[in-house]
Amino acid sequence: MLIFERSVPGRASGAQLPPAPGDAAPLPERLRRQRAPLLPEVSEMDAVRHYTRLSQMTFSIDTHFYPLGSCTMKYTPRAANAAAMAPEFLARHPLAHAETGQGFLGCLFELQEILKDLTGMAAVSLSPMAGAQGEFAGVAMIRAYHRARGDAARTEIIVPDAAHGTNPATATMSGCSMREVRTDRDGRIDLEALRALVGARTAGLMLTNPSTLGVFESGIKEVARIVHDAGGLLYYDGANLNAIIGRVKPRDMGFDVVHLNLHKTFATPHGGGGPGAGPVGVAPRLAPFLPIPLVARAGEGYRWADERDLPQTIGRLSAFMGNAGVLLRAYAYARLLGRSGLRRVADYATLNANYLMAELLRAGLELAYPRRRASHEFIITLKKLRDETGVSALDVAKRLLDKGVHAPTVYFPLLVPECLLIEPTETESKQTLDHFVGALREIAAEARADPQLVKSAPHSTPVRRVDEVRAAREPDLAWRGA
Amino acid sequence: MLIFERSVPGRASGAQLPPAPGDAAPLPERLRRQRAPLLPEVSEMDAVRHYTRLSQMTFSIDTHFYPLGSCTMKYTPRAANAAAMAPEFLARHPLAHAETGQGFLGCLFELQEILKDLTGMAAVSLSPMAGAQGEFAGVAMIRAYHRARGDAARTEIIVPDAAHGTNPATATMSGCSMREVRTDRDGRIDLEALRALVGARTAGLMLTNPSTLGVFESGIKEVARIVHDAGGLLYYDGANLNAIIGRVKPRDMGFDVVHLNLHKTFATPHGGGGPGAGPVGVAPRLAPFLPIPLVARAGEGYRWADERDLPQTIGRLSAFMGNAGVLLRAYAYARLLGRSGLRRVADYATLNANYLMAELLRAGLELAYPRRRASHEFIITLKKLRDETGVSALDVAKRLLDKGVHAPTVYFPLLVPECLLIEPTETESKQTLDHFVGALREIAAEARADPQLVKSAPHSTPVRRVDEVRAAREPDLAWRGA
Amino acid sequence: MPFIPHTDAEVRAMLAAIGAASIEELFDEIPRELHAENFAAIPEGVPEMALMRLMSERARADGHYLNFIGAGAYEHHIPAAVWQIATRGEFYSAYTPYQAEASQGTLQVLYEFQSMMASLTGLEVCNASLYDGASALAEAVLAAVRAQGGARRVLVPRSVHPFYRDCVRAIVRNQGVEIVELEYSRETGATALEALSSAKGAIAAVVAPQPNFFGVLEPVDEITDWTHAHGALAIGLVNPLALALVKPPGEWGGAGADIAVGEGQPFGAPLSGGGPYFGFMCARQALVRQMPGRIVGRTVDAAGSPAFTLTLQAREQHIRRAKATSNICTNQGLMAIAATIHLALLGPSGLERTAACCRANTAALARRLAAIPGLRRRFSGAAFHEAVLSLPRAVAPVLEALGRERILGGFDLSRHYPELGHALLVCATETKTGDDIARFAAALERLLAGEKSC
Amino acid sequence: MPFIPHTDAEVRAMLAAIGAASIEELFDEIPRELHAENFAAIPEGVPEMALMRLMSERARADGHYLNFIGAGAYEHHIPAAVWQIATRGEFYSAYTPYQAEASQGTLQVLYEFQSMMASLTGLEVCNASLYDGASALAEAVLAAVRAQGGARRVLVPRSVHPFYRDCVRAIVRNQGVEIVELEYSRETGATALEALSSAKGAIAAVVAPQPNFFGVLEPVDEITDWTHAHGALAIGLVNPLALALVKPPGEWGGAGADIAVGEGQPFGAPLSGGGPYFGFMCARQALVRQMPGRIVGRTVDAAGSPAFTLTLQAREQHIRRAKATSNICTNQGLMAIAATIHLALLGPSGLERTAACCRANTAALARRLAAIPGLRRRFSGAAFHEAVLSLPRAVAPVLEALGRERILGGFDLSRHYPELGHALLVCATETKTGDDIARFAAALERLLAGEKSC
Ligand SMILES: Cc1ncc(COP(=O)(O)O)c(C=O)c1O
Ligand SMILES: Cc1ncc(COP(=O)(O)O)c(C=O)c1O
Repeated sequence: MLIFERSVPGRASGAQLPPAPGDAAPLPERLRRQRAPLLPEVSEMDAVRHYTRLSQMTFSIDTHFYPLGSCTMKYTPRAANAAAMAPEFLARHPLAHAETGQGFLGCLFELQEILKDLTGMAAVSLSPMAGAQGEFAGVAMIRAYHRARGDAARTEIIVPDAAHGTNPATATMSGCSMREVRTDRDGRIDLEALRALVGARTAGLMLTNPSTLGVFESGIKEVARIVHDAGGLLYYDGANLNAIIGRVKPRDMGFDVVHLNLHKTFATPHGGGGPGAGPVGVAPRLAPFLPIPLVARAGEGYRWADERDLPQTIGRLSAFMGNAGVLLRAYAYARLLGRSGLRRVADYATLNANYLMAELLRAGLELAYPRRRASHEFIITLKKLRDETGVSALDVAKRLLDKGVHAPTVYFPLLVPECLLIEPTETESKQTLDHFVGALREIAAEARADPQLVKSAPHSTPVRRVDEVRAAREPDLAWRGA
Repeated sequence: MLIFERSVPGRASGAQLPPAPGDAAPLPERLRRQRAPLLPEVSEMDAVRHYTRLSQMTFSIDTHFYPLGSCTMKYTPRAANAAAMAPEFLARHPLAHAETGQGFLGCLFELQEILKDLTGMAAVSLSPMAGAQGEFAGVAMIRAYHRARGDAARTEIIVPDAAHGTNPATATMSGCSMREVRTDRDGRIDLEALRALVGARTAGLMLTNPSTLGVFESGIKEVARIVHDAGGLLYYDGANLNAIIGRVKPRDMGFDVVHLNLHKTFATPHGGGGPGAGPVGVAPRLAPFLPIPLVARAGEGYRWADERDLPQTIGRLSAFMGNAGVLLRAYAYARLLGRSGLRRVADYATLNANYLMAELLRAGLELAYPRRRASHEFIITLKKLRDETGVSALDVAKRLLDKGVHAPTVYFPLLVPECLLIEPTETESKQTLDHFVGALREIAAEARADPQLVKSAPHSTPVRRVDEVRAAREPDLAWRGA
Repeated sequence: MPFIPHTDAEVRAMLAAIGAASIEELFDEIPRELHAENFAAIPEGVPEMALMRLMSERARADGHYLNFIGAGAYEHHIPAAVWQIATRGEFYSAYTPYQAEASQGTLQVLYEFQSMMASLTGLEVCNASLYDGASALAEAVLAAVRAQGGARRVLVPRSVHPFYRDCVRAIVRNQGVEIVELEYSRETGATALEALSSAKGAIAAVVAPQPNFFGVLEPVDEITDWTHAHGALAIGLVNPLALALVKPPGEWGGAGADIAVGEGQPFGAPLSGGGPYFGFMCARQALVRQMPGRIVGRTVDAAGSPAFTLTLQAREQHIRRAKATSNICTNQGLMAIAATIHLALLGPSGLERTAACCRANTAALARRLAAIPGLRRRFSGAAFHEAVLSLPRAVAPVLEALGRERILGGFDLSRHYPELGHALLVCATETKTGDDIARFAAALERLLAGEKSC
Repeated sequence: MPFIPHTDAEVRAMLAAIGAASIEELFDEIPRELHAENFAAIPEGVPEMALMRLMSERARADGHYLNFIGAGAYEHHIPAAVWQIATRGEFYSAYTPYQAEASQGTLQVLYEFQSMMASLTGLEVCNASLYDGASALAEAVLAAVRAQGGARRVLVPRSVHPFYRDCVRAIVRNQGVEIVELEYSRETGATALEALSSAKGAIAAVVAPQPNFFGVLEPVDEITDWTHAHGALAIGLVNPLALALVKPPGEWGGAGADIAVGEGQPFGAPLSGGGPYFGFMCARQALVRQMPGRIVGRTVDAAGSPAFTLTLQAREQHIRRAKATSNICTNQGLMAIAATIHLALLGPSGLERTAACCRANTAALARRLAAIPGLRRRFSGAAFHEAVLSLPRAVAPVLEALGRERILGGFDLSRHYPELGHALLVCATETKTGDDIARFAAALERLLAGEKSC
């Protein structure tokens, strides 16, 4: 039932009404709203009950194992939320002068320093509001760099075939064209193909490492050499940093610019789709182009730095300071874990992925890259199962919901048929991983014994399989009244 | 699955460990604990997931209609919780000197004043921690009063047959004996019987009004006269104040002492069983006996008052200040509603109960007191249904759970067979009440068509009907290891 | 080990299952020379207890101020229920609802969000949030340019928030979109209609802010009609709270604006130093395939019951890749959830009352400040809830002095609008009382009278 | 109307269904003269916005203090997860779990609570909470007297918290139970074993605090054995946190204490001005039918699956009425839920480390303070996490002066233990750092040295 269907004309949450307004000149008739918006008229309890019950209809890290590959669904410390929701932080106006916010600015400054060290970069800007905006900032800086050197022809961005969709989309957003480079059967970039692609139009290459194929690009130094030699720059998509955090610095691999997904690696909440934060770090030659604002030292304290400090900046990507509250949560997380704790993230994320991979292999599932180590994630392909039983990766994903597990990422990367991209993360226990292996084993058996059971899954969720085709064919995107 | 069953030796929530302790002299061997307690060893995420999921297995006001008679399950404003959980309030040590807590004390003092006005009493003590402790305080004051007058023989407490169990239990706790007085078929105290009971041993009479039969004792002034004339005092059990708050002052009915259930009338949370708060208010002659501490004025500010101010006090009922945080929530509630809002509580609680009673009658259910108005609650009896179908009040209660409604109070008061005591409260909407009527109508039909369906209910809860007999016969009260 | 559940015994068992001797060995495909050891700039970890103390000390250092700054971020009452529910683990710690059956809660709330915003703006469709108001405006500009297919010139009034204009430029620049700024009337503070007519060449879109950065209400009917007459798309940039009182974009001019975007912060997002807030974008049905970002649709499940799912994903980067409408992936879902709860708690009457209070309080504040000798109100146009005042001397030192009295006295316009001289932008939302306004005015009057040198 | 959903139309429809002309009419069975109109002392209602401002201003007025008071209520780190989960609506706004099937969540948590507390105290059964530690001690005294059937005299050491003794007296007095106090050794601070032997007549029970109010560890083995030798029941009064380090009541002496009670506040309850906290009571199996309050049991459902329910209700007031073990009904359920989450998050290692930190920090504090000229440590006994110091002058003015420096310097013992002279009880839990201790000591030293007159 929609909140609108609970609405009764004239009902209201009385305690939320402000006092009667004082005098103001009436609005000119032609500017005035004539019909009230269709907002629900409910009591406070109606609203609380409605949204509390809806929340219960949602899988989440706090309730379920959620091995969604590439998304790093790990435990989101409750303390980080509490710390960021201190009343004084919440009350801080973004345009209040810096003297009134030294506590807040101090946290952001220290976060910049921590991210610099983790990535090996010379400077960091915290302002991008998610990974994709970090990517945009990175490519925009690359273009600004080439342009500043008078090299305006460099407008091609190379991405591997396995790249996340945001990479090619970012190339376009930045006014570049996208060239795709193949990966080989072990998930490595085909160096010959790369050599053939680079040239005077090459602005740069975007790469995650470990890649979205769940393997480490061990030829990364050679990749970097090829791109650099051709005059291009290297962009590191930090969505997979969880695999190597505290162990490998992207700068050391030859990258010139990096974004981090704090809502992945730094466990800030995903919130059902956001907010995130996608800070960018850069090598010295890109530092003049960083997006503003930055936090700078000022004597004992801190101040904002803007275009007056960085006249070559690519500019502002948000009205104020990106997702500042998310940054506070990431800072809290970094302080809780510290240097050794951050390194442990990579250790145990990798251990969990390799263990799960080994056990699934043992359980008879097929790996996409059987000759490789898993990074923090890995891919299984259900092509054989589909061919034999008609049960697809999607069916298996839906059936997993019945077993109390959120499904892994399905059908991504696009080049592996019927794939599940599985990322357990470091915060899950062996018991949970073993349960997952058991669930997949059961589903495989069900697919053979009673494929219809799996194909009609899920059976125990608040709704049965959702008709997505109808959703797209007859879009119903907003309620318009009964 | 119990949290203990998720435990793995050596696992821990690392962020919760304090730093390594400094030096202290080792504890003498004979005082030292030898075996670690059986506490679960889990990760922070394990614990968060376990308790989050358990919470989802609980009906509550925030998720369900909860018409539990005598319990006043109404909406618990979220703002009251937020206000009471201000960090400075939470950090306040109860023994810090009063100068450091004027904000806290100010709230308590004003709450005392509000409760005085609502009850018509001369003085209020906030310290009792629930209704039953308020009752104890009240009866202890009555005894202290008689004793102070040299009248030690008064050790009998009269309660109506319909009284809540805490009333007779309180009489015993206070070293009194209990005498029961009958009610007539319209739920009124039998005045003849009362006259016969009172005498030189009468310490007092305990009464809720409206009573737990859901009707107002309209002869209350006569009741008071009989008891007072016999030298006894009148105790008002405020559990049902929701019915008359802001409309009738217990003092005006002739009561000498009253307790309020702030966790009922003032919407502080029930918390799955508590904490509550049971402040007591008294007529002038009982004021010297109030339990301590009280909050007193001191110049512009406030201070604690204790036995140095009230040498005749019955004493302390808790180590510090009762359930101080609950009192803050009640204060917040009182300020949100204010004078008119509190009166509206009675209006709409009464409207809802009478509407529901009328509709249930229309739906064919049988009222226990058909000739009376409902107060904020009323009783239906399912005796006929049970006789006809074998379906009991308990079965109906369980079946209601399947319809998404918490069951009303069953089998209380004890004198009405197969009864449901139904209290909708003022915060529920007409739609919810209509849904409830529909649900009971459906269940009555089911009882006739398919009694087994109702007798084996509930069917949709996390567990099926719980074996309470086995629980009591083979008590398993603590986990002792696998 | 914070947040890591593994015991030594388990690690050994897991390594044995893998067939590796150590965790170190699992990294053996990474070239040796890439293994870094020095992370000296990162402090060692602290227990939660120490972290909470550190953070609350930092928070307290930032004190409590009486705030009269608006300028794109507004201090509003947020019902306590909003964040108590929005931070429930199920909402807080879920990912984007890719598996519809496992995320009906989030999906339904977002559908309700889209419905509320569509109705508020008077448009037909809405997405499930963008990053913030400024970047949403940039996305609207790009969507309009794409929809138009030819012209790449977009007119943006200078009365739009200066940081929004910066942000739009930063985002659209690389795609060859040209932003042309339109002057405002120095008298009314609204966009000068003459400025429109002087714009040259083919135009893809025109942005109309309502209210504008100065709080002034723009002649949106005229701008919209002019825009359509010139074959361009009209983009409304709105404070969504103002829409409780002012005509929604869907009704501007003869045909209505084509797109409406804005900053959602006034609906349930705490100021929080600048974010997270959320942007929204609503549009006419015909433009839905140009919409960036997630969209939730209502459909049915296999049993025919109503159900919700992400839809029209062929617009998005994970399907369309280089041809997507935007690169946005993660958006501001939780903020949209909070906004939905916020709006349900306020309802139409609460929203209207809140907006009216903001207008009245700012009017009272402006009246009171304009009564201070040397101060005057700058613009004559009808306003929503900001006001520009001319001061007799430089604004920045005055704001600093007020800050020392724990008052945030407004936003200094002199850097972005030097032509206005010593101009101050102030705002008093429904959170401000008559006493608050009196305190501010008294402090300002004292400062200006007393310390001639400041 | 705050929290009332009714519209005028609905009220009319409902009255029509009832057959009443007005709401007023529904009160027609209440005699006219009882209708009150004057509630002048109650202010009119305020919106949530105003309430929150008022309350947060009051809270801020109570400031932030560096706290060294223990004396029965202890400042401990509480993991953020505890109250974020405990205040979830399902736990926060449920009633006592009367309908087991609808309350499995609450019931299971309480069963886990009982299990944890039983194991900590080394006893077999535990109830689902009592009001607080002091009233729990009173209930234990009553339970013991009932179980004994004859004697009504109970020995309580003077080293028990004075407010606990007050509370016990207030509660048991009317039932004719006699409390006899036992002196403590002026040297060690522990109960003098000689005091026991001088007790006259038949004794129902003896209370042994561990640690006692002075933080000193008592000779609990000897007290327990003496008690049993005299046919009485031994009641342990324990700080449950101390049980991470010290021998649990179930193992005291040859046979173990019979009952253990205490204040649960150190497990997840914020100081909060004195409550809500919770009392707990554990006992030997044989005493379970004397137990007051709710008890949760594990059983099965109709399908044979594990399930939980309130049990042994024949002890309780709603069944047994005047013959119940106590009148307690509402208890402190939510605090027990929070304690369970707290204990699960700390685990055995966290709990032990916390207890050890408290001991070490208090030891360090006592050492540091005793180094101030004129101060000395009062007792020689082994201690948990409080210490008594003798001051060279009256304590109260010193505490007030420290308060002005935002330090809460401890609890003044002079009123309750005049024989100790100017004695101060201090406590430094795991929340205190070396710097905190140094700051306190420096302030105290300065005060005592400087202002001779204070
Ligand atoms: C590999 C990769 N790159 C980029 C992104 C985009 O990040 P965001 O969703 O924060 O914009 C993602 C997120 O799913 C990702 O997995
Ligand atoms: C009529 C009545 N009196 C007394 C009480 C006891 O109140 P409490 O549970 O707060 O001790 C109750 C509670 O259920 C009640 O309904």
